[in-house]
Amino acid sequence: MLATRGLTWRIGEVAIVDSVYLDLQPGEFLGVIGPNGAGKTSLFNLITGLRRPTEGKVLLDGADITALPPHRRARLGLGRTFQASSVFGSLTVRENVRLAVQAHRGGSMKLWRRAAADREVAAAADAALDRVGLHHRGTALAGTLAHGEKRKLEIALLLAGEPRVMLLDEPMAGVSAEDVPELVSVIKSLTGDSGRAVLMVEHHMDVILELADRIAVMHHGALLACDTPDTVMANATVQEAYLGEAL
Amino acid sequence: MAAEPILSVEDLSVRIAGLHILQGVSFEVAPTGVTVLLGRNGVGKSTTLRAIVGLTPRNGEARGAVRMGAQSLLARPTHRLVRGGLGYVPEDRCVFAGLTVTENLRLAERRGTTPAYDKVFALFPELDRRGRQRAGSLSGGQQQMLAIGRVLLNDNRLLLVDEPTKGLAPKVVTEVAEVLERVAESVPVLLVEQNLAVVRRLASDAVVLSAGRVAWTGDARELLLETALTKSLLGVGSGEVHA
Amino acid sequence: MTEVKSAEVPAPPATVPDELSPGHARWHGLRPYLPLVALVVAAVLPYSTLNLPGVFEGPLNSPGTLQLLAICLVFGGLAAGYDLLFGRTGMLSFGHALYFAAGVYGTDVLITKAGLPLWQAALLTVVGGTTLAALLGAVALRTVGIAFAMVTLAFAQVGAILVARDFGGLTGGEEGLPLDVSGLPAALVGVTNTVNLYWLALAYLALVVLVVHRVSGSPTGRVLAGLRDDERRIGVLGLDPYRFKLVAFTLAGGLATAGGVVYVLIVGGASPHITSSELTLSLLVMVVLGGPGTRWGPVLGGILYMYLDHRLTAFGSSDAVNNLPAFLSHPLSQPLFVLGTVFILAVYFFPGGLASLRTRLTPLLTTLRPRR
Amino acid sequence: GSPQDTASGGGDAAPVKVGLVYSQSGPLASYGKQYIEGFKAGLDFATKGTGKVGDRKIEVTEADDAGDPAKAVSATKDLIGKGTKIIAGSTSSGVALQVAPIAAQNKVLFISGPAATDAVTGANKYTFRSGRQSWQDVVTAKSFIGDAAGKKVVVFAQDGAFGDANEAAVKAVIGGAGATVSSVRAPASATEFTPFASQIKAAKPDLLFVAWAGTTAGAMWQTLDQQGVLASTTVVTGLDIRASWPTFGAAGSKISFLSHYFDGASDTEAAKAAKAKVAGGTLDLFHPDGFAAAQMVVRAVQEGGDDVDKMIKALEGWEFEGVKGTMKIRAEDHALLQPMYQAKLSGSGTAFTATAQKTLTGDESAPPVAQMKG
Amino acid sequence: MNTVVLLALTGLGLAALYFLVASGLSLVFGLADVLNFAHGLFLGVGAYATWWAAGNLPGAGSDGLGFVVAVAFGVLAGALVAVLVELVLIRPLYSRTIEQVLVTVGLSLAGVALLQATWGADPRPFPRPDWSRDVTAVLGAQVPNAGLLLIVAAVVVLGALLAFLRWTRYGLIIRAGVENREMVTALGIDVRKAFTLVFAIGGAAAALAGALGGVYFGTVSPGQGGSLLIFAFIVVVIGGMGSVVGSAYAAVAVGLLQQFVNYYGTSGLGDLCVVGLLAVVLLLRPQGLAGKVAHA
Ligand SMILES: Nc1ncnc2c1ncn2[C@@H]1O[C@H](COP(=O)(O)OP(=O)(O)OP(=O)(O)O)[C@@H](O)[C@H]1O
Ligand SMILES: Nc1ncnc2c1ncn2[C@@H]1O[C@H](COP(=O)(O)OP(=O)(O)OP(=O)(O)O)[C@@H](O)[C@H]1O
Ligand SMILES: [Mg+2]
Ligand SMILES: [Mg+2]
Repeated sequence: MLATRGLTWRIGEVAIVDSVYLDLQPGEFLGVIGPNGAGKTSLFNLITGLRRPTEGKVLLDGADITALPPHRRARLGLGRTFQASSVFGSLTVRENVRLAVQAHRGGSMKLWRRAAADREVAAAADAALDRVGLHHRGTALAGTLAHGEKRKLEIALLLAGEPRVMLLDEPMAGVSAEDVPELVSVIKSLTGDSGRAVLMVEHHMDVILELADRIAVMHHGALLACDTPDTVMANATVQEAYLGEAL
Repeated sequence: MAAEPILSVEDLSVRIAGLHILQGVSFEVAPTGVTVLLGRNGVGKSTTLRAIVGLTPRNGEARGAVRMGAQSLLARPTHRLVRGGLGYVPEDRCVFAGLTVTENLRLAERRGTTPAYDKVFALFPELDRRGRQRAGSLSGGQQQMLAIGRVLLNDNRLLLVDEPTKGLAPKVVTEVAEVLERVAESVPVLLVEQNLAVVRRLASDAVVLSAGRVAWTGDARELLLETALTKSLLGVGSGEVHA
Repeated sequence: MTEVKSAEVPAPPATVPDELSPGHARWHGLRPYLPLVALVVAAVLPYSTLNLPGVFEGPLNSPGTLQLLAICLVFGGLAAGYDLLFGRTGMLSFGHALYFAAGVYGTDVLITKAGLPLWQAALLTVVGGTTLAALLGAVALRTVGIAFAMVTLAFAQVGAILVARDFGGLTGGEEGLPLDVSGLPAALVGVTNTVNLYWLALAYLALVVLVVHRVSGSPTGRVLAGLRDDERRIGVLGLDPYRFKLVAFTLAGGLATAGGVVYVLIVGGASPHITSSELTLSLLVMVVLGGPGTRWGPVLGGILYMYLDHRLTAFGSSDAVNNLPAFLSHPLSQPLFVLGTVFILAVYFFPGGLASLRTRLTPLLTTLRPRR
Repeated sequence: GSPQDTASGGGDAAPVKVGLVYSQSGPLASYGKQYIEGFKAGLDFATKGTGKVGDRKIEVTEADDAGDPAKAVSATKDLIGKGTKIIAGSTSSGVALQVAPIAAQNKVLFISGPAATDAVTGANKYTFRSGRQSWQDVVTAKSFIGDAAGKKVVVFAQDGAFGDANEAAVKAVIGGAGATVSSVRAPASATEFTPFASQIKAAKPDLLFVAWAGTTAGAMWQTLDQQGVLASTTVVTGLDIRASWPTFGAAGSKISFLSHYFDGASDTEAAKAAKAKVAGGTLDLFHPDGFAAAQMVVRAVQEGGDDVDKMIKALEGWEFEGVKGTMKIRAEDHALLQPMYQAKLSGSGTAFTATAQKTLTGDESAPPVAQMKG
Repeated sequence: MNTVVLLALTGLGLAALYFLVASGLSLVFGLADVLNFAHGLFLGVGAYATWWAAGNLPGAGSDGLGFVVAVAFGVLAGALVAVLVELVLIRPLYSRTIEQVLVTVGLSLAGVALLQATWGADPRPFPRPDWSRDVTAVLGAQVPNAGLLLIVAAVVVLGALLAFLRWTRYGLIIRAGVENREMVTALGIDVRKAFTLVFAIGGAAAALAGALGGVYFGTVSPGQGGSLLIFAFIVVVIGGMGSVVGSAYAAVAVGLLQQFVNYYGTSGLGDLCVVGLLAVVLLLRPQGLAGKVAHA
């Protein structure tokens, strides 16, 4: 479904992302782990078009999308969340999600219709909010949310766009322990049988192990391994470079 | 708590933009070891730390009393507090994106003390290697290292650390935990942390916040041992800790 | 009072477009009609002979007062249009005066030099100004932030230089170009018809307010609000930021051009200082004075600014000022001194602009209101 | 009430309303100040201290336009709306040009003030002027070169209408007399004049005519002096208000000035009367304009009462003794024919004196007759 | 040949003037993140204070040491006013960019009007040493000494600013403070002092530009600062916000361009070219000549 072919991003001489070949099958859940600074977020930026690769290609459903700007890729069904929450701070939580729904459904270039009148958008937005459990915060300004709540809103924004390929950048970071299971189940439900694929960066190994079909390990920008969880966890290099001795 | 507390918070109330976020929070921080501040997202942990260092936002106000020794903290400007030995590592790392790593560290030097670069670089060799890189282009984990490293350059009487392991690789989490453990041998730490494994390893005392009030204070081990208590306060069984 | 903080937080007006947040239930029935009431009141104002000494030179329906009000209304509309860019989309343009000037000079030149009838001149000008905005916007929007502000400023500066150069005697250079009224409808000419100009200005203001409010309450408006917060995010949601910004820029440019058409009729000529960057800066000041992104703030800001700008000259030469000791009367007789001081004071006394007054007064009103 | 109310003129003994719209603040405030001082002195002079024409008091209302035509238009409409039949003032050309049509549309008398633009002359039949126009400056400049035939003249002027008008006038007046005229133009915002000075020098003119107004004049003169332009040719320019004299610095004594007016240029009855009334006892560039405006107002009221058409008739062709001497309102286009002066500046530091070299009579400096436009 | 030399040197003189105005602006704009529309006022204060001192201050005059004293007084006055402005007006408004615009615009209007109310709108002759009115022959070109004085002053100011930013800790504090004031305080630094200092320096640079501009123009008038300001803004932006070196390059580019185009082209073309340069630079390199690439 999504594939990268020798994706490389250099700044000067340094390869931040180094010749990465990835293949994501429909319905697959691919976890990405790797030490801090391995280039995971950078890889996401290349895939979603926020950065242009110096070499290599990004393919979606076999078509080359390397030259497309971010919004074109999003329209093709590529959605993502950000590591540092990036929500529309001066809009309410509900408006945030409605905007995302509307962006997905089209009809954003309607200058003379009342936005609030679109019941379908409102309903879809509320559904997304419900799914991440933010319904009660609907009228709060997104900028004033606590950190964990912003993470949930990020996911709601992603859900609203109903993407076929989802890139999650550390969705669990900063989420309180209690809410982890709930979010895990939300993320789990993202793939299901709908044929959607997920690429998720996460440092919480238990979450990765629970969700991922395969795990890709990045190190110094390169793909160290990409295999089933068991194989990856048994890999000595991974143990040494990433996991260390568990607490 | 037998020994005199290093920091005591009494009836701390914070209002921001008309919202009553902290509603009479009182607790004490022991003069040694790690006191951990727990609670779900949005209960006001970060707000508490920020109120202590005097960083309540402009549209808010903090009332009550915060004392370090005989000194009252609330009315004093932040930079004075910090110079007086109160180290603060904020939640969002807040490294200066436009400055290089070295410049970030140099900025943290305090006048009249010798900065302990050896100590910091020994803990985070990455910072030494990336000295000339702009902090904004560091990865999330590297930024966290920088944020902690910045504070450790100086001698502190008390450290306030807000979710230091957020977004860190398991290996680094372990490292950070070790660092904090070692730091805590000489300086008391007030720590906000979601990772219960880290909490278990470090914490001696615990304060649990719930909806802007203190729900529980006491021995951290006791809290984590009693499944029922953990469940009711933190919403997780102590077994379901991710590591 | 120790109730647990509620999750339902009334949003501060300065940051959320009203259209997007639910208002108080009690107002819901009435609020939609308030603008209409205001419009009707403004429309019948010229029938009033009310005399407000000190506020206006003559009674409300005297030509001088109506002329002043007409100018104020046009600027209320201009400021509201500029707010579509600045307050609602977060684009800081320093070249908005260019499109206003295009309206003024375009109409003036087409009528005076080319001898076109008013409606043709106006139509051509508005189309031309809007196209100009679309073209220049398409280039300028390749940049963001301060760079964008400066590129727009540069374009406007070119306009100013061209007007000052007076190519072919078209613009009259620094002396300006008086409007040739011989071909205009008689109803728009002469002091006795000032009231018609007033109504024209009012219609313009109403149009701008309607457009701005419809647009910002529309799906597009929602995207514009999103752009203001995080452009990158909008892109990742699948929307092209550039397109939406260009639409806002063009629309605002078109509204400003239309304002220029009305203005030239009111003033009866074009003069080069409307091309200056200072005018854009004043627009910015008007919006900030009123409260960016709010429903009525920019309109009020524009009206108040122009009112002060015109009336302070009279204040400066009034006896009240002249009788003061020299160290007071000298500065106070400088209209710009008073205007500047008002801005500064406004920032400290009405942060968030005039529009925040209501929210700031609400607690006061609630305490004053008898409890039921 | 009605949607708009406009007061109408009063009866016979009612005071005559005169509106003065001029710059009290803004960049031209000092011109405005001279104008109003002159006007008051002139009113005093023409009404013999009574402030009345017959038994009707002249009631003067002043309004500040701050140099902004839009404000001037508002103020004018306000005054007209209140029944004022005579408007005077307009310190700047932009204001004069936009107020003139308003006067015509509403059929009130308009007497433009210091505004120098030629376009006011013949603007419409309701518009008169109480000051000189650019053309008269240029004619005066021409008097410096004697026989123009075969001479080379360069005009150095600002971009824009003021510069255009001067250039056109020089081409017509001096060029028409047989000189070849070229021009060097500079943006009004220029701060560095070396390129222009070099261009002028390279042209090697017999006469340089400079039309420059604004705060950069000091720098401009200094550069012309430093680059040797002033030493190499005859340089003519208009003499600005007294306060600007020191800004000529050393260049001042090397320039031939044409002058609209300066203290001591004339010794008429009116000048004496004006001197006595003006603060400091020193007349300046625009005192005569205000003075003449007042004289014209009094004449208009005397002969025309409340009837604007009669006022116009009374003014057209009227000859009177103003501060500068004999002035004549030309009937065809309402140009104000008046004496003009050649002057020299001497002194140093802040103390400069101007002395008249030659006086041109009103007829000698008369502009060509303009077509009356409306 | 000597025309080229003349144009180049006078162009550099003009560039030096632009740089002097722009340096303070750039500092305040780039480092303290304040779009200071009142910069022209600081300029005016410097010019008028120098003018006043030369006539009234004992020890000061229009020549020799007296002139130096007068300029020093002007610079001091500019710095002082800037500090006052920062303390009273700007300090409560950091990170509220838009309100800052309102305040600084208000200040420039009110300040210039105040100068005009006090000393009138007309230009006044500026006290200056006699040698500054003369010319020096360089390769056959008669170069005005005032222009040379400006060039020297600009080089000195450039060096001093670079030294300050590079070798003092303040440079670092200021740059960090622009990003996140709160966090700078949380490192134990009184960030407010640093920002006051930036304003003081900016004000002093502007005042120096005002005083030397007075020498250059030979006159002083209330609006003088404002007219220079637009080119100074252009210089700051072309150079890259906050980059003093960038401002220097940009000033030279703008000064020379204006001078040569005005000579070889038609009038007004120089200004158009400068504006065109601005647009082109920004479209190709939105961060300006010396600016760094913005980060996501
Ligand atoms: N614009 C940039 N300039 C220079 N270096 C950069 C830039 N962006 C990223 N880097 C470097 O690239 C590397 C990869 O960064 P990235 O953010 O992708 O890491 P990551 O794997 O997401 O780490 P983390 O888990 O800590 O978030 C880091 O070393 C970072 O410092
Ligand atoms: N500037 C602000 N304006 C309005 N509300 C705020 C502001 N800062 C925080 N809040 C609110 O205060 C509450 C507590 O926030 P705080 O950041 O202290 O929570 P926290 O316990 O640290 O949560 P987390 O675990 O997610 O970091 C939240 O509901 C948040 O929305
Ligand atoms: Mg990352
Ligand atoms: Mg927190």
